[in-house]
Amino acid sequence: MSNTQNKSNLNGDVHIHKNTDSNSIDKKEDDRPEFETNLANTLLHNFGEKIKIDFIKKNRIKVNVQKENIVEIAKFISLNMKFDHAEAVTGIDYPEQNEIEVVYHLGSYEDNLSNQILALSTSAIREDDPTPGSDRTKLPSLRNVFYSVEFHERECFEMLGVYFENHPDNRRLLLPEDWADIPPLRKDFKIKGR
Amino acid sequence: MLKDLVMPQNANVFVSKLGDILVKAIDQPLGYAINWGRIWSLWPVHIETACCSVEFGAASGPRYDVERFGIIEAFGSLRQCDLVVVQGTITRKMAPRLRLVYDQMPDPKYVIAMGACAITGGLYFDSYNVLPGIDGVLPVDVYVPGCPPRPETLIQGCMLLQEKIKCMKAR
Amino acid sequence: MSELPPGIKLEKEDDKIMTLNVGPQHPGSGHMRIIVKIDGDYIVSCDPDPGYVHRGEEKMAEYRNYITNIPHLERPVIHDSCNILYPYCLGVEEILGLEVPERAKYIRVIASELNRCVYTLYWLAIYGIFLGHSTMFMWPTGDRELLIDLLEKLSGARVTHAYFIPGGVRNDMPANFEDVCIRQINYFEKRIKQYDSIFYSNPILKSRTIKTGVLAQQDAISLGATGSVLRASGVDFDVRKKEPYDVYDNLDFQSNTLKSGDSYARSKIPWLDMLESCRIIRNALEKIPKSGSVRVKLKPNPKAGNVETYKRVESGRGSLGMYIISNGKPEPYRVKISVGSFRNLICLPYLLKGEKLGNMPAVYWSLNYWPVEADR
Amino acid sequence: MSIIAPRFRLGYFIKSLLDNVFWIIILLTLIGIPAIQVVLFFIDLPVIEGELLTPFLALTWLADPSRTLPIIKALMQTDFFKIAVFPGFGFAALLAAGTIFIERKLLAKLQLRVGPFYCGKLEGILQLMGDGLKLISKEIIIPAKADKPIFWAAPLLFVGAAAAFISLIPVSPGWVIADLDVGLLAFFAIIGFFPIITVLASWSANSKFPFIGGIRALHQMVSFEIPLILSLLGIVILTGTLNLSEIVESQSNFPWIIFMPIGAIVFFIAMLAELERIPFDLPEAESEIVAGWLTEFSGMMYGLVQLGSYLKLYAFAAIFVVLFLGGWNGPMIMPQFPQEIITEGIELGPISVTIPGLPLFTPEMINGTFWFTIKTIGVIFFILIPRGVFPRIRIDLLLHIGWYKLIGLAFVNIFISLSLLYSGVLGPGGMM
Repeated sequence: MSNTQNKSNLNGDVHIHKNTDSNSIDKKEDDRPEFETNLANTLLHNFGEKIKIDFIKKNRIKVNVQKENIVEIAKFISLNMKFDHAEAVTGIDYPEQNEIEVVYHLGSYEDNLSNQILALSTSAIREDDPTPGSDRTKLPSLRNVFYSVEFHERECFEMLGVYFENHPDNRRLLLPEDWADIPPLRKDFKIKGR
Repeated sequence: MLKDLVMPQNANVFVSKLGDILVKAIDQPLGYAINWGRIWSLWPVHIETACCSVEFGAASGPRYDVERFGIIEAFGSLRQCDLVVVQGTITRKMAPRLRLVYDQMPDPKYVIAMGACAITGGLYFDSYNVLPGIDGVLPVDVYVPGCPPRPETLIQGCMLLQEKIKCMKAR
Repeated sequence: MSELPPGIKLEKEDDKIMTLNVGPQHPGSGHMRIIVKIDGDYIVSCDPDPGYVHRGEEKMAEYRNYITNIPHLERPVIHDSCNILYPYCLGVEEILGLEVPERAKYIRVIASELNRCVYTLYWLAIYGIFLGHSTMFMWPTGDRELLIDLLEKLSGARVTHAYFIPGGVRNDMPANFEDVCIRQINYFEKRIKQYDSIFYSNPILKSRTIKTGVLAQQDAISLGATGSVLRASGVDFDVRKKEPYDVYDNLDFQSNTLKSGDSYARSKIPWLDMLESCRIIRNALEKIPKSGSVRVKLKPNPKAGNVETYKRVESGRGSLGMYIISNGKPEPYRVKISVGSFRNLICLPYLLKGEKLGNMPAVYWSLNYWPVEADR
Repeated sequence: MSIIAPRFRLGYFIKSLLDNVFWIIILLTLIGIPAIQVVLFFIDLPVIEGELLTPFLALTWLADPSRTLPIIKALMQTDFFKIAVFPGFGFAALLAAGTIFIERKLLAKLQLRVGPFYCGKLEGILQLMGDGLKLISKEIIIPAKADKPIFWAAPLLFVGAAAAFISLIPVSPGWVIADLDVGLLAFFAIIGFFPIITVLASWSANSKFPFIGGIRALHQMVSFEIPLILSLLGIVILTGTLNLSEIVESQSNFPWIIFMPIGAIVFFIAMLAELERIPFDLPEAESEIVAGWLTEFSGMMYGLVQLGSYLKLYAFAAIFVVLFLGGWNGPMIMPQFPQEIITEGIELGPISVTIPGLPLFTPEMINGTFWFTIKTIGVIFFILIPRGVFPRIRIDLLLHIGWYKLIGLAFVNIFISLSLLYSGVLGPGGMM
């Protein structure tokens, strides 16, 4: 894990960020780690157009899918690729693209996969004037696929207002019961004095 | 004249005079004694609010041992306690509960605000869910600064509270 | 329905089910509330209600630059502050492309292992008091001070060290640190071996914790448990072994696994880990380069490109991940802290269902749970 | 509370006390003594040494210290003194207070701490007084939906029952408040009150945690009373009496623990459970049910319950000593007082001092009290030690111990005593 490797990864990884306009995809196939590429190819092979590989680094893969397909792909990942639990569910607000990205960091306790993290990202429509739960900011819940996302999705709901359909328990988790403001992790929620 | 004095409506004058005498006779020594008792028997209520509780736990541990001052390790029911040590940040979810705990405790009760977060909000001055200090929630007796305060500082705060109780009028 | 005496009315059909609010002011709760429904002595359902210390760390991190984020990001677990800063530093180093000197890597490992012991001792102390064993509160609290002294020598602060910075550690080890450290660690190891006789071999403790709150291996995996909870269920997963960061792949240690998955195993794993930590510290003190710089020079307000990174380390409570997204500004665009406590919380309703009320503290605190960290 | 009073000084405190003493003396001489004279006219006075104790005589005797001894002796034989001071409440409360202090210090030493240290300058010996004064002056909160009369009465009943318990204990020959022929039965009757009081207290508080605690206490106490009773049957069989004083006298050669160690162990464990001590302090298990049935008690009500429970601790330890360890029996440490000193006085060269009415305490009484106290303190020590060593047990395991193991052991103990009786080794027809 020396830092030279990190640097090479940095140079070698292919990263498309939401804010960037330059989609200069210079694929340096040689620098890509082999095992991770195979994993990504398995996904590409099965789903083809439905998924988009964001980047492949050492031990890290990020794939981007549409929200209609996420349950299907997640089921495939959990059953066939043995990623058995979710480490984190992160919601990221992009006001300029008018969407909220939700990233599932999926990990595995299988011996050969245990250093891998597969980030499965999807995005929901963002409303400028949110009413959490009853607006268009909705995503299908992965709770039936990965049992461990239950609390993470609850947290994502209250922090960003992303309602997870078919989630059994979409209640508030961390915020006070009388929270009446917009969800706090949205970018238009300003904290004191900033 | 005498008949006027023993009229029932004047009886309360006698009672109050007697009361004054009794207060003068009993209040002072008893007040001293009771204040002395309160100084050496400050039982903290078991309420942790944030990360300063780690140092509070360390303060009741073997090296610092607040039991030397009669402050036993936080225990049991709040009905028997008389000291709230607000151990750090008070969030908006916690504040009503903290007030509820304070209201349920029997008089006399004292409050120590432990840590910068409990005093002004500290590091979290701009957080959306943190109260800027607990002055709006509880009447604070002693502020113990630090983030988190060392156990020695907490002990010093307790000793300051003891000094303060000494100067209080016992009820 | 038969006649009821005046003044008593049956509110619902299941009126014999009693709802208990365990917390936030409760000697057996910590900084959270557990809404427990009991039928007689059995827990019917349990609904954890965290968030009493939710301080908005992730939002605050978006308004501070990479360096000023350090002090407040360590506050969720001030007694494990090195380990929570570890993934942040690793992540920022990857974003900024910094290379950490070899000596700093070893110092980081030493500090992080010391801090793990500090955390575990505090956790063990609370576990003792939850089970009504007040001596087991005092002994670890006292022994903790030894290691706190060591960390204080290293960093200058008692608990909130802010010792790790992107690109190394804040300052070098003091002159005679290695000798003092070896001495303290030897004494400490002797001392924690005594816990076995007063705590882990205690017949009452065994009768209370063995076969209570059993988490089967398959359930532990699907619930996404981590750290000691997972390893007590027989899954050998330790980030230090599986995805070694810094110099952990040069060091000689093993990850401890137990099969039974009950509260006893969950409480014993951290204790075994402490012994392992002592080994790691000794090993690292042998292998550490005797001189060299301990940090790289940072620009005052470093900026990064459009990069995202997910780094994880093994903290006292299991795998601790930080997901940092940078968008070219001095501040991170988004910081997500994925903590072991929050991940293990989901096991609580699962484990407590059907248990006796008397088992609640034994099961709850054996999950290696620190509410402040879970709330962030 | 915000009014600033002058700083506390010991000098001010003593001055205010002296002020009060001055006024009391003046009021007493002006009003008190005439009033006493008037009242005494209507009261039957005791006869001491053939003389009627008139107030005049009492005052003259007060002037001569040697002549006050008979008065004190007579006073010491009254029921009031026995109940309030020596074998009764005062003695027990002193031992109980010492127990609390020693418990805190002992526990602190076990845990590598210091314990109470600064209160009272010397190792914190006044700590308990501080706690007591604070508890007295603390506000008492009655929950709004509580059953108020019962809630008020419960702590008083608890202390009352504990005090009634104490009245059965023979401290030294003749020094017992109630020397009942059915003393052991009375003991069982009194410990039967505690679960009732506990349940009343917890039920009347109308709160959830006390309720659970009370139910637990009921389960625990009721299920441990049976092994408690059974473990004592062996002694009753062998001595043939229920009178506690006679049981002590029967142990003048050897304590019963030599022949019935199993009974003693069963009794000790059941005693820990009855006393709600760790590891059996389930009714007050703080990590599960806050403070159990004590949750809603505040101020002096809590103080009374604590006092009651420590009185109970003393009483149980004393009963253990009386039944198994031989009570007041022990080697004589106090020699018999020489008769000639009592009659003729002490001669030191030319000076001879005559002290009539000596001694105030008989040597038997001093000796008995000494051995009794020593043994009781030893037993209390053994009751306190488990608190530092054991965690709390669970209620179902506890009931399992009570119903399965202890009752079986108690029966074994009964069989041992029966075999001893029929083989003629011990018992009414045996060696004894």
